[in-house]
Amino acid sequence: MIINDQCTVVSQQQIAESIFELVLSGKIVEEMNEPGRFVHIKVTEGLDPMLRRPISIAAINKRSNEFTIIYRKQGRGTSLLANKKSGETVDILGPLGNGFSVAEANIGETAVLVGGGIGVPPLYELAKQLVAKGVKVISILGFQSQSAVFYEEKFASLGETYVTTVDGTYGKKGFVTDILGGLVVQPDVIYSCGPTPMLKAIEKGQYAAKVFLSLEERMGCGIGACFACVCHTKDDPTGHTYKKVCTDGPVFEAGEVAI
Amino acid sequence: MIINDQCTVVSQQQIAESIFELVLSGKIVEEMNEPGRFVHIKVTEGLDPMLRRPISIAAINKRSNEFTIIYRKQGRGTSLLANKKSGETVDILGPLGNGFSVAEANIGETAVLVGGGIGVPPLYELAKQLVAKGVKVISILGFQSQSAVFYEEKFASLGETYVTTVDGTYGKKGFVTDILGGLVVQPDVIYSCGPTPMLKAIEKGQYAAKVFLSLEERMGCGIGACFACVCHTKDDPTGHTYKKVCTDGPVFEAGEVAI
Amino acid sequence: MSRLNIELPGLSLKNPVMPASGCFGFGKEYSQLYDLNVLGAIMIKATTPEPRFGNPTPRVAETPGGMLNAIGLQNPGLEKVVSEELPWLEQYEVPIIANVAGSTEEDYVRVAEVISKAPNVHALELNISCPNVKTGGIAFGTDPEMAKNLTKKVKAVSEVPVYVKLSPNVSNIVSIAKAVEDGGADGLTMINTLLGMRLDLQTGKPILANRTGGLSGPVVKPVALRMIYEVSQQVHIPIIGMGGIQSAEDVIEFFYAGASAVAVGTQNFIDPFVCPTIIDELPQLLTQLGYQHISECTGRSWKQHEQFAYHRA
Amino acid sequence: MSRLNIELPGLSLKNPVMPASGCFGFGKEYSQLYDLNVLGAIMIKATTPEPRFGNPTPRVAETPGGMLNAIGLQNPGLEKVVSEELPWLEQYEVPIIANVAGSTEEDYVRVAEVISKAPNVHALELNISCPNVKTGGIAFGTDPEMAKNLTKKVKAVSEVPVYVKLSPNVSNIVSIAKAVEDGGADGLTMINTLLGMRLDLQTGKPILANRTGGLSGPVVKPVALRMIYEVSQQVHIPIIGMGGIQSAEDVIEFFYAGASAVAVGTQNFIDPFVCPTIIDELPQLLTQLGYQHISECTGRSWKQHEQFAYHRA
Ligand SMILES: Cc1cc2nc3c(=O)[nH]c(=O)nc-3n(C[C@H](O)[C@H](O)[C@H](O)COP(=O)(O)OP(=O)(O)OC[C@H]3O[C@@H](n4cnc5c(N)ncnc54)[C@H](O)[C@@H]3O)c2cc1C
Ligand SMILES: Cc1cc2nc3c(=O)[nH]c(=O)nc-3n(C[C@H](O)[C@H](O)[C@H](O)COP(=O)(O)OP(=O)(O)OC[C@H]3O[C@@H](n4cnc5c(N)ncnc54)[C@H](O)[C@@H]3O)c2cc1C
Ligand SMILES: Cc1cc2nc3c(=O)[nH]c(=O)nc-3n(C[C@H](O)[C@H](O)[C@H](O)COP(=O)(O)O)c2cc1C
Ligand SMILES: Cc1cc2nc3c(=O)[nH]c(=O)nc-3n(C[C@H](O)[C@H](O)[C@H](O)COP(=O)(O)O)c2cc1C
Ligand code: FES
Ligand code: FES
Repeated sequence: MIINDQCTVVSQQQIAESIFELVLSGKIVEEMNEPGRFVHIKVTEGLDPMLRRPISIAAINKRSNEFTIIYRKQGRGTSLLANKKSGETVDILGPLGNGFSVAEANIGETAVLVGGGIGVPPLYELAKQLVAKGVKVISILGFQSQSAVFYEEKFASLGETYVTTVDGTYGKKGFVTDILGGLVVQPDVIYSCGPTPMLKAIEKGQYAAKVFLSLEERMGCGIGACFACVCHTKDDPTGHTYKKVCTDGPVFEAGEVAI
Repeated sequence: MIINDQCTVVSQQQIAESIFELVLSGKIVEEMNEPGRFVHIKVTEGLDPMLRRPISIAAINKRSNEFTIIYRKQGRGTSLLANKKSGETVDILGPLGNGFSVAEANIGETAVLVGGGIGVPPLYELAKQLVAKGVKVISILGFQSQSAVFYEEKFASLGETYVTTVDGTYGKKGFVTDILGGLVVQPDVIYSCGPTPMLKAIEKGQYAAKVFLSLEERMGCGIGACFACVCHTKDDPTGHTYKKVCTDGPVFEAGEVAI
Repeated sequence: MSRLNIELPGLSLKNPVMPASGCFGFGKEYSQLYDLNVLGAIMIKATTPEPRFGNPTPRVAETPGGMLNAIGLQNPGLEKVVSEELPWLEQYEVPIIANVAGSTEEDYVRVAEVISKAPNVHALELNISCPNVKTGGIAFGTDPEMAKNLTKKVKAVSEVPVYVKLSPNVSNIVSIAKAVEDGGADGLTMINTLLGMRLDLQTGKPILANRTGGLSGPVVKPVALRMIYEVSQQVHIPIIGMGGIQSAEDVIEFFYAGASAVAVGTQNFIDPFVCPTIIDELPQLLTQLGYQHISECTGRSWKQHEQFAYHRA
Repeated sequence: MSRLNIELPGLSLKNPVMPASGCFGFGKEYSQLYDLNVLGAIMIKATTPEPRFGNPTPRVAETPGGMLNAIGLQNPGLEKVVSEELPWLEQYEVPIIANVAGSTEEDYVRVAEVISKAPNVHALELNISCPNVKTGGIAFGTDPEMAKNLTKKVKAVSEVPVYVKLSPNVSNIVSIAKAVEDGGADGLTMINTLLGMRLDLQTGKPILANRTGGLSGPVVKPVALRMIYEVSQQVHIPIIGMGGIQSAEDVIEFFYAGASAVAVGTQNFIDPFVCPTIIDELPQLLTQLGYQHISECTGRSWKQHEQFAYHRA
């Protein structure tokens, strides 16, 4: 169920250049299960800024009633969010959207998780759930530069993990697809989240039979009512059939929508 | 000189129902001398609310580099101000306006200070300065009700002090003018600040040769540039001569402007 | 005794608060969050004769204290609205106001004729003010003659009262309002969005794919209030007011200006529970302000001026 | 090398940032706070033939993210502006743009004729868009023919270039802009305030004594940008843009939309140092965005679209 919860800040820390990890607690955690869903955040009371910000759920901890989000401080909304201190509250609407389906990967199969920049966070909860299920996880994480890298160890503790940086200051220089193309094992499922060009390349590369991609779009309501976030379906790219990123997505199977 | 200073909250406390006393420190205190002037406060960064709020200076402490304001929490601006905690900063523009002239009362003379509600605060710094100069001060403070009374002891420590409440729950039931009319001594100067009907009554009553009244008006700039706060002069009540409350006032001599 | 019920042409409202068109889809999403029966009415998303995809994305952009949208009237088309969306809404005891849009007079007439027959559609809202489509829409809303003619034609076929939704992007809102009143409109809804724009600092290009979009949210409130104030003194049909409403206090302000009911748009995105919250809070606010019934607030700003003028005469 | 200097009809600006008319008085107040020589120009308060007191108070009201004003063109009158205010401003090396207002054509012509002779007045700003006076003002600004005729008459007597200040309260801003261009305007300034209103929750009455007032501040920015975007593509005269500017980033956004210089109004009240701050920050922002000179930003939003269309052809 979607609820509006005033969550309490458990901790906030900067984990890379401009990247913050925020742990929140609240009863909304009871509603969180599937990885890859998101929350819609009102970063401050009042109208400056006015709209909510969509941010993926990066980790769910049912026992402690906590969840984690990881975000890049860029505009006014995320900058204000980065000022929140332990004990303060944050207005959260969620959980929203359709996430990554763990059911698509069978026990013993290999899932490759491909994340780019702030597309990495939702893959972490996914990795945890896949591993818990008994799926082999390989993670490929792409960043701009060494200073932007985060969560490598966390992913590494769950399976084979590769890091690429565009400028070569850390890991392998280049793009995640360079690694993906060179993998020895054939992935059974690919789950990916990141910038659109990356998602396009992954879709085009047909690296696996089942590929799931998490998209981004500017949002209004976040719950399917405003038609802000629609995209065309792949088989009707100029027609009037559509999917909403906020409710049908953000995760789609490759080939489902035009990206 | 008018400066824009990020002052630090030294302390904030509620001193009566909806009435807050906020002590701030900053180099702006160096610019503060005359009582009855005001500061223009941006209660929060950003645009919610957007305009500054004019609040009188209630006390100046040169030694500790601190000043005090006392305000009623009513709308969004003062409500946000009331949330400020020690150590936080407040954006202050000031000091602004023409205040009460201590020079108008001579040593040994009697000054009567008449304050109504949130018109009381600026009279406190005035009382201190008059007493320091050697002027005898009588204070008459009017409030709605017992729960709204504040600073009685502070004024009492500087001279004879009367309190009236509209509902009679504290002090004398009625209006400040009831006391003013019944004073045994003849005041040499009256200084007053409070609601317009009160100021009108004081002006009309001609209780002293010299009467100074502090007015309120909705403000834009607070520094004389926008023409938001003008009032007609008494001798040309429908013409185009005018005074600006923010720079010519807020304190005017009775008979100067049409109130 | 209800202190909030309002009778308007075609509409017996248990309270005067309803979601605005385009900000509530066809109700399904919000029905997951609360019981839609609490609402005074529902203004559903604009319906055109054929399905429309609308504009390319990005379709929304944030502005200081508001937002721009350029959805472009995306909707599943008349047939599907009548066969699927409206029947689904029948489970609720809430009158539906159908927002009618199109590119030509024929479009409007066709949608009005069909949709006004739906059992739960109690009124039409003629959208002659959408700033986000190239043809029709706002063109009808800025020319009094066109507005009047369209209203007439739609009135001729509609089985329910017709409210006309006015655009604020005009020099003289009163002349448009009077024209549609002349054309037979039963009521007005106002305002639609103000045409605005944002540019991306990095690229220099418009943030919205459609370049310009409709401004909504708290920022438009003063403009909406002014227009309702002007229009309500010059027409004899009721006004459903909208534009930046966020709270029960805002609702009262719209009533003071001259509205007889209100719609809440953008704020649904920020607080999806805003409509029920406002409905809950109104009675207490009325008590605080000393009114028995919310209808006492309608036009209080200018009705008092009239009285005042009268006393002086 | 300056990266901010701009040449406009009558105006050699060392930088394109100036305070907007009515938000800076005649400069005296702000001169206590900083050296006015840093400014690109100064737009002084509207001047009418005779002194005006303006409207009763309250004259300002706050709105979400903006403010309403109904000053009503208070000013000391032509004679005093020419004999006192302008001479005082001569101590600064800053071109003055005189805002010309009135109730009749004759008023405008008289003020223009006299004030344009003042040595430091380098351009006039014809205020046909003040929403707060009963006669004249906005009437001229909403009717293209009237606007054109007035522009012609003022041009005939003015010794300096004439900029016409456009009202946003119109259905079709382009037609007004083209009309005044036809009338001989050397430039445009836009936008003036949007007409708005607020009501007092307790009394039900308008907060402003004048009932309605002009909306300004960040809230109007998207409307200003949209209008400048539309107009700049249709006229051949430069635009000085204004409406909600608070920062160097906002200035660039106005340039992208099509402005060649900008004015800052309401923000002076909130941050009296905003003009010098923006002027300081602009060069660094240009570097960050990769521009040599600020003039490269003008019209970038649509100039790029043109190029794009061209490439596809
Ligand atoms: C489903 C989904 C999940 C996301 N998950 C994450 C995450 O886990 N971590 C993270 O750092 N970011 C994530 N984003 C992107 C995040 O929403 C934006 O970075 C954020 O909204 C920017 O807000 P701002 O105020 O800092 O920027 P501003 O530029 O000031 O925002 C202005 C407006 O544009 C919108 N906007 C700006 N960038 C984006 C964007 N990339 N996508 C959608 N809307 C945008 C804002 O929401 C706001 O309405 C996600 C986006 C979506 C759609
Ligand atoms: C020279 C001067 C000195 C003042 N000194 C004090 C003081 O020492 N203590 C105190 O409690 N109050 C004082 N006031 C009144 C104080 O400015 C208002 O109470 C305050 O601005 C209300 O802001 P708000 O956001 O709480 O209310 P809101 O009603 O939300 O304010 C909305 C707008 O109206 C303006 N406004 C509302 N009430 C007043 C008012 N009475 N006078 C002027 N503007 C108003 C606000 O500044 C704001 O622009 C003074 C006013 C003036 C002009
Ligand atoms: C995303 C969005 C979509 C809208 N779609 C429609 C629509 O389809 N038909 C219509 O008449 N108005 C539409 N509107 C306008 C609203 O109904 C309303 O008139 C306007 O937003 C002002 O109210 P608000 O400030 O409360 O949002 C839309 C507004 C928004 C924000
Ligand atoms: C208090 C006030 C007074 C104004 N007076 C004038 C005026 O005399 N002449 C004029 O052309 N515009 C006047 N304006 C309009 C401004 O010059 C400007 O066009 C408008 O406020 C939009 O800019 P802003 O949002 O930066 O304030 C006034 C605006 C305000 C807020
Ligand atoms: S954000 Fe409103 S429909 Fe997706
Ligand atoms: S508040 Fe601007 S002149 Fe007084």
